[in-house]
Amino acid sequence: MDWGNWFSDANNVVFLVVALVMVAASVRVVTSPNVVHSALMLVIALAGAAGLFLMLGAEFVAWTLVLVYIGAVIVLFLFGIMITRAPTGRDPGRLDHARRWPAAVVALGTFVTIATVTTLAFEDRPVSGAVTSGGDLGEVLFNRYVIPFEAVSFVLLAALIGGIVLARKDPER
Amino acid sequence: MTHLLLAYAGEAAHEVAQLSDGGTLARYAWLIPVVPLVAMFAIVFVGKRLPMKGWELAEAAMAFVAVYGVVLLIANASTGISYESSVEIARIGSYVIEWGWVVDGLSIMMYAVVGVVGLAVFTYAKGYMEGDVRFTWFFAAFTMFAGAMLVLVSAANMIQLIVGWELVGLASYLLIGHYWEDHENNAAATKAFLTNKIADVGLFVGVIIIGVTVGSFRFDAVLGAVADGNSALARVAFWAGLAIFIGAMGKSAQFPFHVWLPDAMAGPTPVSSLMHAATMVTAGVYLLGRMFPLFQTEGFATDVKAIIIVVGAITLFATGLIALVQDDIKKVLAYSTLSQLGYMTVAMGAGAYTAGLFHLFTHAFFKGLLFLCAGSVIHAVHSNNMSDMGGLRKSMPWTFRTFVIGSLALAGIFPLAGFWSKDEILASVQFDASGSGGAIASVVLVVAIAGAFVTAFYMARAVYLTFFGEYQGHAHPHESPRVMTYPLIGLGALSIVAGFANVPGVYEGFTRWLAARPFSMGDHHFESINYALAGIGLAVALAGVALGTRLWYRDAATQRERDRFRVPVLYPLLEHKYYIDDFYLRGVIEPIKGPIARFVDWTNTNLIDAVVNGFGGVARLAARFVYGGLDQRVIDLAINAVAGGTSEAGEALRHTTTGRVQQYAGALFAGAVLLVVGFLIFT
Amino acid sequence: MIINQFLVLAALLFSIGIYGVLVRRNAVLVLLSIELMLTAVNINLVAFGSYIQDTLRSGQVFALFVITVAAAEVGIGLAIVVLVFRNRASANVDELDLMRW
Amino acid sequence: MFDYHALAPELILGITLLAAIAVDLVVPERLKYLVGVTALLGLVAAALPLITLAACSGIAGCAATGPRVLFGGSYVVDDFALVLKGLFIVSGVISLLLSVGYLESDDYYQGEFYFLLLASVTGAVIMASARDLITIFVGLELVSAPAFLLAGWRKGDRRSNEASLKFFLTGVLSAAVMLFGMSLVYGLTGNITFAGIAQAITAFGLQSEPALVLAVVFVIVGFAFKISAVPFHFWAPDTYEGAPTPVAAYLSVGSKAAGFVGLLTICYQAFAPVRSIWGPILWVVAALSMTVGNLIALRQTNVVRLLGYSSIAHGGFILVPFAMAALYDQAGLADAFFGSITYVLFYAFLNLGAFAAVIAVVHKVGSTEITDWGGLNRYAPGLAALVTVFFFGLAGVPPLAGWFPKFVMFRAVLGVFESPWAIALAVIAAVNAVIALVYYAGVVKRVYMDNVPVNAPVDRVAGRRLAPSLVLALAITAAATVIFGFFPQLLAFFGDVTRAFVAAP
Repeated sequence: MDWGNWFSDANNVVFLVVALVMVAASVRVVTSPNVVHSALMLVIALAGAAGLFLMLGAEFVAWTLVLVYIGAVIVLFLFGIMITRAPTGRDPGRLDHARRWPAAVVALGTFVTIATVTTLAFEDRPVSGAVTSGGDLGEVLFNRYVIPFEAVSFVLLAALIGGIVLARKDPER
Repeated sequence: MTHLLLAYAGEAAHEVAQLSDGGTLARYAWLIPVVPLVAMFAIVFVGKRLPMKGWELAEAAMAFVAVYGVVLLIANASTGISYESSVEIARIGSYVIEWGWVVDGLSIMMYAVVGVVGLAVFTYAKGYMEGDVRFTWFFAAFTMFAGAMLVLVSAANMIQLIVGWELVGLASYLLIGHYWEDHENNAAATKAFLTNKIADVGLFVGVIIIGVTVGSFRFDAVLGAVADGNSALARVAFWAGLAIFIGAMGKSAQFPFHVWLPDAMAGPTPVSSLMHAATMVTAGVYLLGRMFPLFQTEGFATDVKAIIIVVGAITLFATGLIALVQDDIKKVLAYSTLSQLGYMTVAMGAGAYTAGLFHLFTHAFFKGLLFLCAGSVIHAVHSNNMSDMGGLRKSMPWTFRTFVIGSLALAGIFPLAGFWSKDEILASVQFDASGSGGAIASVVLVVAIAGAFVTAFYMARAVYLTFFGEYQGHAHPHESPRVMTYPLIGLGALSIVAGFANVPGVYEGFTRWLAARPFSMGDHHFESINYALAGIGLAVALAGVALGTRLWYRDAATQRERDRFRVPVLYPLLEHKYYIDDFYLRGVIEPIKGPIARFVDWTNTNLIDAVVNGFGGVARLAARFVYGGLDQRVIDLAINAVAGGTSEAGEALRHTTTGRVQQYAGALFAGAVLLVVGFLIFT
Repeated sequence: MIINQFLVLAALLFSIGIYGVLVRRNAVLVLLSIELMLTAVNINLVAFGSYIQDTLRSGQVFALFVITVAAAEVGIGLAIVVLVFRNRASANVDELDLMRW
Repeated sequence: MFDYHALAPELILGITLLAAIAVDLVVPERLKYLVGVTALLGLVAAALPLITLAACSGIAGCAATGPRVLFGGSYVVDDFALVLKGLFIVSGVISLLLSVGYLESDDYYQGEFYFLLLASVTGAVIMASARDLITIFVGLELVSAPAFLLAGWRKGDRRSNEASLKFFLTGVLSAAVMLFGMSLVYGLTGNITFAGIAQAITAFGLQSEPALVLAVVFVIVGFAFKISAVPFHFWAPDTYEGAPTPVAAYLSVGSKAAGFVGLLTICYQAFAPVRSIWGPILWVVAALSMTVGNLIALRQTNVVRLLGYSSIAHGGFILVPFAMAALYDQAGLADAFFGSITYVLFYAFLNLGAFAAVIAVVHKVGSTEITDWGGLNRYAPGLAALVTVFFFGLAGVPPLAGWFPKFVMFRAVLGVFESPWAIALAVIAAVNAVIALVYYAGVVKRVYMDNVPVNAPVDRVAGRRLAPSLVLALAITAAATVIFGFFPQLLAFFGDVTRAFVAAP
């Protein structure tokens, strides 16, 4: 492919910057010795993903990601971290296994396999950044995907009810 | 009654004869397997409340089967019957699973045998099992055992046959393990079950290959395809035939699947009797008989016959030898059953359908009898070991007389049943050797004749050690009650006369009975008695008896003493230090330093002994080797190694479940990626 | 923009997530790593949606469902982690070895 | 507008879910079983439209016959879906029956338990009709998410905690892998409906595309996890052992069957043109599952763990007909499909029965260690007989129901016995059938032939009565095991009607 052409597209430069930030943040998520830092780094990675979604015209998905994840899930995580009193100091030995190298090999192997196989399949075909309106999405969601929509609401309900039962402290026990 | 115009399957009846459909008698033959099974349930549910604790139900069921079977046999003897009916119970696509019943020469013979022997054994078991804590349970399982065998025999299709086949295995598991308080009996039950199951895999694969190829599991469809020369079936016939023979090897305890049968002696003696005579072990031979055209028809599984005959020959000789060194009287009989099953298998391998099944027929009576006698003896002396017996002919006259009859029949002494059937097998093998069997069959013929000698030899030993000499046991032996001796007498009478059912050239009823089937069996029938071979067979049998008499018909202080060879030539080389000394003392040192007169005297008194003992010694040594070296070590070791290896593999694998969830996750990724990469590399 | 740049990024995030799942001892951190993997999936879905120019917006709808389900899973996961923590005062997954073999 | 008749089972289940919450909120603590009753009624009510849908052509005012295709092919109610929905509802009912007594015997949260179980069954019912990636994914999550929670329901028990966490982590992880695969499928084919995917694969000539291989394997991983196929099985024994036993029963039947539904619909429909990819892969997985599951089961001392490993092995048996898919013609393919479905149907009753028997025995004996079960027939002969029936049934001893599915499985794989791979797999399956018998018979042997262990806690609990609901569950499953053994067609009929699924491309 022609890297010159690729760089001349401002979108690609933005992509590169965002991607680098995401990768760096992700690496910190899995290596940071501080649990809270890990969670915050995930926020950055997710924000980057939201940015990419915007570039791809998926505005609704992007904002959902921001609201659901950064607004709710991360807060949940932070609560979890605090409740379980996970170590927040700088002591990587307590957070990681000694078996980092085998894990790295598995991860690298997976990456090489996936990346090779998928990039060979699609080569350098372009993607458009045409914006999808929320209305279009809603239309599809509530017609064609109404069954999974209802089902997912039951998943959330089950998570809520079951989660409360499991997480609450039983006074009599 | 409508008559079907069908050719008699056999060669014996050259003219086209009419086969009857059996009328009402055949249409209600489904009752034969059903009545025992119903009786079983009845015994389970109400047996304990009945005056005889369920025995009467079992006995009634067997009486019904015996009467029905004999009536069918008589009807079949007058006009051949060939009837078949099926009820559909399930359907897989185009494949139909049915429950059916076959009433033809082969199945009628089996109904009669199972019924008659079963009736005798069930009657006897009333006395034998008296006082057993699980009396009712025993008869429930026992009735199921007989019922399962009848399901198998009556099967009109291979699926039903498998159902009966498995039920027989399950019932035998329960019965062999009847005295489960003893751990060894458990192990024996499990061993029998597993050995059978492993062989069953063969049957299963064979049946499915045939069923899929032919498009039906019915025997008549399969044999019809054989008769029509179905080319698709011909292509797979060798493998299917081999697989089916492997299944037959399991139930009929052919080498190397024979290991379960001697251990299965752990069950009560009536179980052994029924198992060895009419049910279970005969199932394999029956299956070969049922599928016979597949093996006999040119272009199909004819090549398997060479394997069958060799396996049969190995079984008949190797296991016969082992019977020589057993002390447990039931084990002597068990190994003799193996040996006789070897004869039946040899006959099937030689293409002698009638001869093989005729031996099954006669063997059922005298082997059932022998086991019941052994049970009677064991009942009296409270020991299985012949070293605790001796001299019982005085205290147990009826047991003694019938045991001798059974032994002579088994040994093949004229004119008892075994003589006729064994002779027919020898003649068939000789015929095969002159035909397609070639050199292999010639060797097998020699082995079979040698086997006849061994048979007579070990039966002589059993008779002399048990009933002659001085009683060595502790309990007070007494004749068994009449409920036990009457079945002995009945079976004894049958052991005498059963052989006359088929005397070539004189009365060939049995051949005609068995030939009443819609498809040609293509086996050879003899027009007359083969006097030369009959003479040889009788001669070696008499030689065996004579040698046995020479060796064991003597008194001594202990049984161990009586059961001993004095072999001055062979033992020093091979066996015992004592004999080495003896050899030096009597064979070398004394003659040299003693006077010539003593040397001559020694020669006179000992040379004949030496020859006789030497001959016996060779046989005995071979038996030791086969039993101690091959059977107990190599084969047991192999089975234990397989079992142990499986278990060890399980133990090793189980440690992959470490409890660590991240290792599970790692395995998940690694598995996924390896599957992808492996697939991409290999395709 | 070409499709491959998104695919490589997604593969990278996915693999980093795998690494995290395999090395992190704390259950919460394992969960965080799994979120990374799901983000990779979402990037794939949205990028493919744009690449295909799917009139049904299946890619984006799929991503929405993934996000929602993931949120529910986080709730469940944290409830379980809290439960485990209460009984054994630790949320380390490599100490879960009462049952094995 | 929507075809409400076709969606009636799901609608009833949804309403029942809400009703269950409402009942749970209003009834006092000692009446919590009413939530279970509500769930039970809902399940039974949801089964009724299945019957009317199946018999639809004969009902006045019911125009549609044949498969009802909804939402542009995303949701299809055909015979296959109806049969599987029926299975899920039945296994849900039996699981509920197993739970009632179990929950009341100790201090558990009852109302929520029934709600979650019902939610999981609802997910499975949705999966049976799902014909696109989104619906099947969400359905699968609705099956799994409540199950994760239920596994941890014995809150004070650390084993249960562990079971839950392990199940959850591996579950979410495999879902992530599956989603990655699904995203690739979407990208490669531009479709998410199964029919569209199959068409696109043929149209774009993707049959030998490495990326599609990756996608297929990753998607299979997600379902293989659910059916606990080796090497994605590790969670299963740990979770079964730690989770409340009725939950283990549900996981090994309902949830597992849901996994098979996903695998069946995706493989036979979406990936129909690439049978040459998933066939060999599932060959490996099937062979591994049977062998590893059975070998490890040989060495188990805990009966629930033993059932866990045996369920892995049964999963392998169910996968056997998949393995030769690449070589089948259309009729053979239908046979293979039928083989897997029939195995699932029979296995459901047998395994639920086995778990019911385990729950009942544990109620009497107070232990899941096999050694403690020694001599059970001395003091509980009825239970000993039931253990025998179910364990021999699972082992495939005729005339109990287990023989038929094994037979169908063998027939499917030997349908192409010209291939050495088919022969090899048949031999592996046959050897495994023998191995399985060893450990099943081992348990039965202990029950009948061993002495009552001296230190067993038997005396303390021996007098306890079984809950009526448990007795009912035992009666249903035992009757099924015996009756379907003698008349397999009664159940195989339902497998038979699903053949059309394969015929329709």
